[in-house]
Amino acid sequence: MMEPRVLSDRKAFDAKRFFLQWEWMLLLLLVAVNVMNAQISPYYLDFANLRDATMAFLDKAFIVLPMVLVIILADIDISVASTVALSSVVMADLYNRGVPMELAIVICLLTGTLCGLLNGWLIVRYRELSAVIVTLITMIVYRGIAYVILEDQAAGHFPEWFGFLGWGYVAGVPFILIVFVIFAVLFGLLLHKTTFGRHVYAIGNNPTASRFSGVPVDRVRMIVFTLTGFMAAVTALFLTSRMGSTRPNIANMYELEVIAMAVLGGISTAGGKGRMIGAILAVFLIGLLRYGLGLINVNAQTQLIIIGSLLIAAVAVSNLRRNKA
Amino acid sequence: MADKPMAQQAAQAVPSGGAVRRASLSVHIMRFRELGLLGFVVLLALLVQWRNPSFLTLENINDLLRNAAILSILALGMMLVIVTRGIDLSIGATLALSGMITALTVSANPGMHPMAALLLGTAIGLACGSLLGWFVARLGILPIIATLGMMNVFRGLTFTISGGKWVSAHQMPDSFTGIATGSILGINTLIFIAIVAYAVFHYFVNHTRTGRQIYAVGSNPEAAVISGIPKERLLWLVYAIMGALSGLCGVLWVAKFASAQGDTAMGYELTVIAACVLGGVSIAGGVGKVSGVLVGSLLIGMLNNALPLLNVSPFWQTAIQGGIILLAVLANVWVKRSVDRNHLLRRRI
Amino acid sequence: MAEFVLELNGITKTFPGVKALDNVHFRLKPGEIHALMGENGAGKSTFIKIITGVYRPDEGDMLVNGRKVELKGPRHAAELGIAAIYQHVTCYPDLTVTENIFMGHERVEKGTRRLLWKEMHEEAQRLLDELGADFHSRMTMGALSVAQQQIVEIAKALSANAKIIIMDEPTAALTVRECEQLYAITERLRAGGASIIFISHRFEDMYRLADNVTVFRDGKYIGTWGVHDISNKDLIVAMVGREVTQLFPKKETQIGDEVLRVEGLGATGYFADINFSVRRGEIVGLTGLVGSGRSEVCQAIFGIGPRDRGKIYVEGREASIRRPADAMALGIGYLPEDRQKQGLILNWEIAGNITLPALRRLARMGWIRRKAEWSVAKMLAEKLGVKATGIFDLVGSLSGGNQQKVVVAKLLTSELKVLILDEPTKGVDVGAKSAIYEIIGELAAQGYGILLVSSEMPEVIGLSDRIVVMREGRITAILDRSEATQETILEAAMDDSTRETGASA
Amino acid sequence: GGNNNSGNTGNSGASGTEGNSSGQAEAKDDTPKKHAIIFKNAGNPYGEKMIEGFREAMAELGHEVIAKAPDQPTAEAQIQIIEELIAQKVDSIAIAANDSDALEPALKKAMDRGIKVLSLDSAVNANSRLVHVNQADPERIGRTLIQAIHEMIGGEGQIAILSATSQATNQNIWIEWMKKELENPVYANIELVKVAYGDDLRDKSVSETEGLLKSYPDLKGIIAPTTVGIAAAGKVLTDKGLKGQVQLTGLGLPSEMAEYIESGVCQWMYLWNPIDVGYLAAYAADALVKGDITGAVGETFKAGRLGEKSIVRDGEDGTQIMLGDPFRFDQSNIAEWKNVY
Ligand SMILES: Nc1ncnc2c1ncn2[C@@H]1O[C@H](COP(=O)(O)OP(=O)(O)OP(=O)(O)O)[C@@H](O)[C@H]1O
Ligand SMILES: Nc1ncnc2c1ncn2[C@@H]1O[C@H](COP(=O)(O)OP(=O)(O)OP(=O)(O)O)[C@@H](O)[C@H]1O
Ligand SMILES: [Mg+2]
Ligand SMILES: [Mg+2]
Repeated sequence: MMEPRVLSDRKAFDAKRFFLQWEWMLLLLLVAVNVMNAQISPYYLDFANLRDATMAFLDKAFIVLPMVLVIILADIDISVASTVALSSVVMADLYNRGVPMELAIVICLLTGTLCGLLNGWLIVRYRELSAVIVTLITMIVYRGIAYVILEDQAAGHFPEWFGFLGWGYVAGVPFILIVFVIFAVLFGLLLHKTTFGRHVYAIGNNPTASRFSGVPVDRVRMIVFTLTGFMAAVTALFLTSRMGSTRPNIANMYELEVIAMAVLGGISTAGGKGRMIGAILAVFLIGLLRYGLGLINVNAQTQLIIIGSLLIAAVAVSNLRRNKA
Repeated sequence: MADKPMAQQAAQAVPSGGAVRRASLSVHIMRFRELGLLGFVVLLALLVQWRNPSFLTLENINDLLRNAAILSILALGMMLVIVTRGIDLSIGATLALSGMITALTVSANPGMHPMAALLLGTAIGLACGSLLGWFVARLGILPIIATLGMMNVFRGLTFTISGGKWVSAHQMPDSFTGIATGSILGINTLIFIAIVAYAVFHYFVNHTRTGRQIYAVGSNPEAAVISGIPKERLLWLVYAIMGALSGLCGVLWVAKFASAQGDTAMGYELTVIAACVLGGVSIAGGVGKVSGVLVGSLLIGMLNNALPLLNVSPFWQTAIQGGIILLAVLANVWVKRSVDRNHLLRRRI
Repeated sequence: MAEFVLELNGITKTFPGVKALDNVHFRLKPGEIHALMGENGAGKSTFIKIITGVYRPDEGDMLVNGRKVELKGPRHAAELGIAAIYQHVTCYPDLTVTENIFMGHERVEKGTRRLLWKEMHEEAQRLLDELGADFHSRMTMGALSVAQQQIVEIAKALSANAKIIIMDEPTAALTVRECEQLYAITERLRAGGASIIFISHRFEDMYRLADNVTVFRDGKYIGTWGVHDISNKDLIVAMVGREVTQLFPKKETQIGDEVLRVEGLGATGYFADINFSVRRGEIVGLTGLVGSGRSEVCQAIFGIGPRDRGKIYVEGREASIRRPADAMALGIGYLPEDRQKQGLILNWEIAGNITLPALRRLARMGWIRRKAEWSVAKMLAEKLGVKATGIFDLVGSLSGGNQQKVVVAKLLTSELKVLILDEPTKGVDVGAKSAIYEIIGELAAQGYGILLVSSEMPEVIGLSDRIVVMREGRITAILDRSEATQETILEAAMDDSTRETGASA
Repeated sequence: GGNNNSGNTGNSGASGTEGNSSGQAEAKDDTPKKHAIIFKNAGNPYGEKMIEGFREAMAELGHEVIAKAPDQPTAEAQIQIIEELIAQKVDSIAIAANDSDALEPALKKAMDRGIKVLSLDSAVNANSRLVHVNQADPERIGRTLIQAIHEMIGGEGQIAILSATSQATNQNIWIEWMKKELENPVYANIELVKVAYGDDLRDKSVSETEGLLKSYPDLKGIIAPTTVGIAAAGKVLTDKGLKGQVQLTGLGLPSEMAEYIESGVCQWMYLWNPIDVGYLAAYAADALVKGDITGAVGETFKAGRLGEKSIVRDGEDGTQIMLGDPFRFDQSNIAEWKNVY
């Protein structure tokens, strides 16, 4: 045989690579944003305000978590906002027709899950169509069904306790923040520590080789899209609770915001790359930046320009650094 | 090890006629794609006509084409972007920015020649597109991020420049709104511009070196670099073209509706992408035909035109629109699959 | 005219962590076919990319026709008349064959710069006909097989009127017939005045074609010889740095019970009536011309390709295999023929690639146990002699042969009974090849049933206990080790008359 | 949060008395306060004018103004803005709502923190505000529009309505009143054939108008109670040369409609003065913060140049302040208004 060769099984600590990681950049930006906010607004460092700030942007963050998986698969899901609308509308409509709220919530989660499952099924069954195409179409269809159900009505008047989801506190911490942290940890573990997560990365990098290696490619994709539908329904719960009522045009254009957060978090749309922590940092970065700008009453158009420029500048800087290294 | 007679034997074993037949068959299949979609469009048209006889009147077809013109021009640019494996989410914002600046300029100088207005809008779009192209090609920022970011920036600029105001019909000279209502050679100007754009694109994409190289870059970027194709320059060019077309459409849009707003064409990018996708442009890059994009835009234009004509509840419109698009896409897959299956059955084993 | 059309002196090229080329020299005479040989990872492909301007050397200079040049990029090299056919096909799958051939030097009308399609199609068709191709110039490149794509690459070099043509392992994906074709073409090119650099791991390629041979080892220049001035043995020593004794170490093994049997397997449009069996400890060779459907049969058995008729039995029991995981659970492993697309995740580490098929077993309740994973990866990578610094090197940075070893290692992570090896030695150097043969022999001795798909006659004949020959989707002969010769195999692979008698095992 | 607010009427009553007592204590307090106004979305000239009026009044009163509007007209974005304003401890919030119900939890939170909340232009439900500043009586708007189209088309023929989105509450209320007015036997010969939705998008409003014209070739009149819709319809009628054949009226900005009123495509239409709406809301906000009013029916306050205003009942349990009747714009006066708003 070949001369015996000894291979190292120790990951050499490469300081340069370690510190070039995108997440550091995000962390740096996050710190910078916080310092800046605290400097320019006397209200920012108020504990109650900071606590409430998270409530204002966390609703859509729930979808960012599974969207990370979707994008790592080299797919995309643009139907999420419509799924939010449909689940929310179904829940409200059922409740207004006399279904108990608890059951309506379960059906809401089920509806979202089903929407995700249908996306996944179409994508797997019709491999000729990419996820962009399928979800672009179901985006229209799900929103359309929401309109068919509620027409021009708003539905609401939920029981008092339902408001707790979006507005309540547990031991002084917003309930929504607690739930988000739990889901974030679960998704982080799922992606980084389990066979399922490894399969997701493998498929994103090379679906053919994954198939040949016995990775259940279709099943993994189905599950990821189903999870996305489920998390969209979770968002629907919190968002509906925050609004106290719902209408078919709820969560309009959320999909682009969610994708923007994932992508800013270093999840490459080319697939196979990125980490959960990056996306979570990006959620807080954009959320707190917006909140800070809101506190000093920067107008909407300037906010748009600032956030757009930040997105590009951050990525450009990291690209330049990487190219130099 | 191997010797000559064998090779000759093998060469004889290959039927000489088979190759040619196989080629013509595959060429046939490729044409079939657009034909299938076109068939779907025709079928839908007949169905609508049956429900509302005013659908296939000259006037309505003119309206339909006029309304689909802007969409179809934008879809051309988007096709090139998608062919290079990119996407441009900023076109709605670029369109609004160019429309707003042009409208403000025109309202300040009512004597301005419409041609100058068109050029101004196109130039603004070109500038926006070039900037984007620079981000994508030189800085290597993923198209989805770059265009998402610039979408916000352009939209914000539009609001800022207009100071929150709209430019209304009474501020626009007739010569300017005439861009959308006038006609050239008896054809409405909007439709005429779209026809010219399609002719130019057909030539550009199929008969020029640069056009084909854009497809090469989308088909295999690494190979393109190895064979010395100027990938960066082409990427830049593609976004610049997209920007210029958005700018042009900004002027057309404002002239057509005789009003410029900050939120003009918000979310329109998704409609344009849908038209491309329906027309068979592959998100994976390298594939997309001018004829397909035309049919895709027509289908969307037809849905927008026909649904108000059918007396369906307005609350059902979105769902029906989505359902029809889904059906069209699935029908295409089914046709393709059955052709593939026949192809396999015919193969001699 | 200068004495050498191409001369490179003292070329050095370093990648992060690897010195791929270290002060190497090379001289190419006009009208010469020059073989460049060396182990996997010796630096051959890197050297080629320097000549074609894809990489810039860190040190050293290059002379074309006696004049010193400093390449600015691939286009510059093309202008100097240098064309290359790369190891990994670099085509545009969505474009037509004609476009692939003319990309970069399209024919345009003077003045209008309009593309002259008709002229290009005709010229492309003429080139293809000349090369004996059986496909049309208007076809889409992606619809062609690897071998057909290779022909297009050659046509591309021809159409560019290149004076220096470089072929990096062009025969790796070709069958005997196609190799013959390629030899003829290459000789014709030389007769037309071109100089050719030819890289290959096959000795017969070199003997058939080359005038001179240059050997690299570990990025260093070892020497240049006239092909007939150096013995086979010495050449191997030059390449590997030691002697490789027996190339086909056929071990006598105990052949046991049947482990795999297929009956009446068929897939519309791909293959039909496939019947054969593999026994414990037996190596069954599966051969045939390119496109004869061998890979399709294997992939159908593995549950990844289409199949609409027939039964598969594993250890006598009928098996329902609908996806690769089913096959793997039953003890069937498949080594795919295209390691870049089907075998590996190129921007993953060696460890992750090796353990991917076995993740489930290396995890507890879905939770990956890293320690266990890494020790398995290290053990297998070392066993197969993967040339790298550690198991956390990226697979994409390995040379072709070492990548192949990683793919083989992936198979060995699972408890298998049947191994289906599809072209396991494609693009692998002699040293590694003999290592792989040895592994195959050992595995057979351990009781694995092995189905060996190969286009290399000596390999099939040297290793197999029985040989199944396919032709256009059907089995035309099943030959015993004793009756198998090149002639009998080729007869079955090409003869029309045997088609009705489809033998069964 | 929403959990510590019990029954609707109970809540408004409670906060009413609270405001009253503290209001009296603070009645002499003339220190500058922070008053916030939130419009539906940025870059809307109608909203800009409303904010202008709000600023004008606050300048007269010597208070600080925070004017905000989200980049998109959604309730979600307005909730976030309300949170930001709560954090800044403003004294009042005047909001033109994108959704009448969806802001309830957020606005209740604001009221719990002692912020006076009122709505203007587009109301929030009675639970989430102290008072609503109404630009015009919806009943009057609905009825007037029908009367107008009746006059324009000569009392008989088919008419259609081109609305904004199917979700827009104020549109829907106006349409309700139009339908009620049509029940009057005077309009026996008028047939409302369709309510179309242009979603306040130019392109969709145009296709919908074109669809109406083709599906109902005998259509005599279109009512579009939304600026984008009425302007789009005006453009279509102009381009198709249908002036005089199909009548057009509704609610629209004079600047957007000047072209079509001057050309006669639209003989006249209605709107109120958005500057005055903002101006009135500012005085109402100031009165609420000072404690001069609590939002109960019958209270009155001085609203600068608009004079004395009183609070009246709005539906079951809400209260409102009326600005006045919608204003009629026609060829005689459009020229002087088109450059104002
Ligand atoms: N882009 C790269 N980055 C880092 N290392 C590289 C890169 N390309 C090649 N190498 C390394 O350079 C060395 C030479 O590789 P090369 O591909 O030239 O070998 P080769 O002789 O062509 O081998 P084979 O016969 O297997 O194709 C190898 O160690 C390889 O890992
Ligand atoms: N006449 C034909 N028309 C169209 N496709 C064909 C034809 N003959 C073969 N093919 C397809 O072309 C591809 C070429 O097969 P391939 O070259 O992999 O041959 P193989 O015998 O399977 O194995 P190997 O690659 O090891 O030589 C296969 O997918 C086959 O189905
Ligand atoms: Mg090589
Ligand atoms: Mg094969």
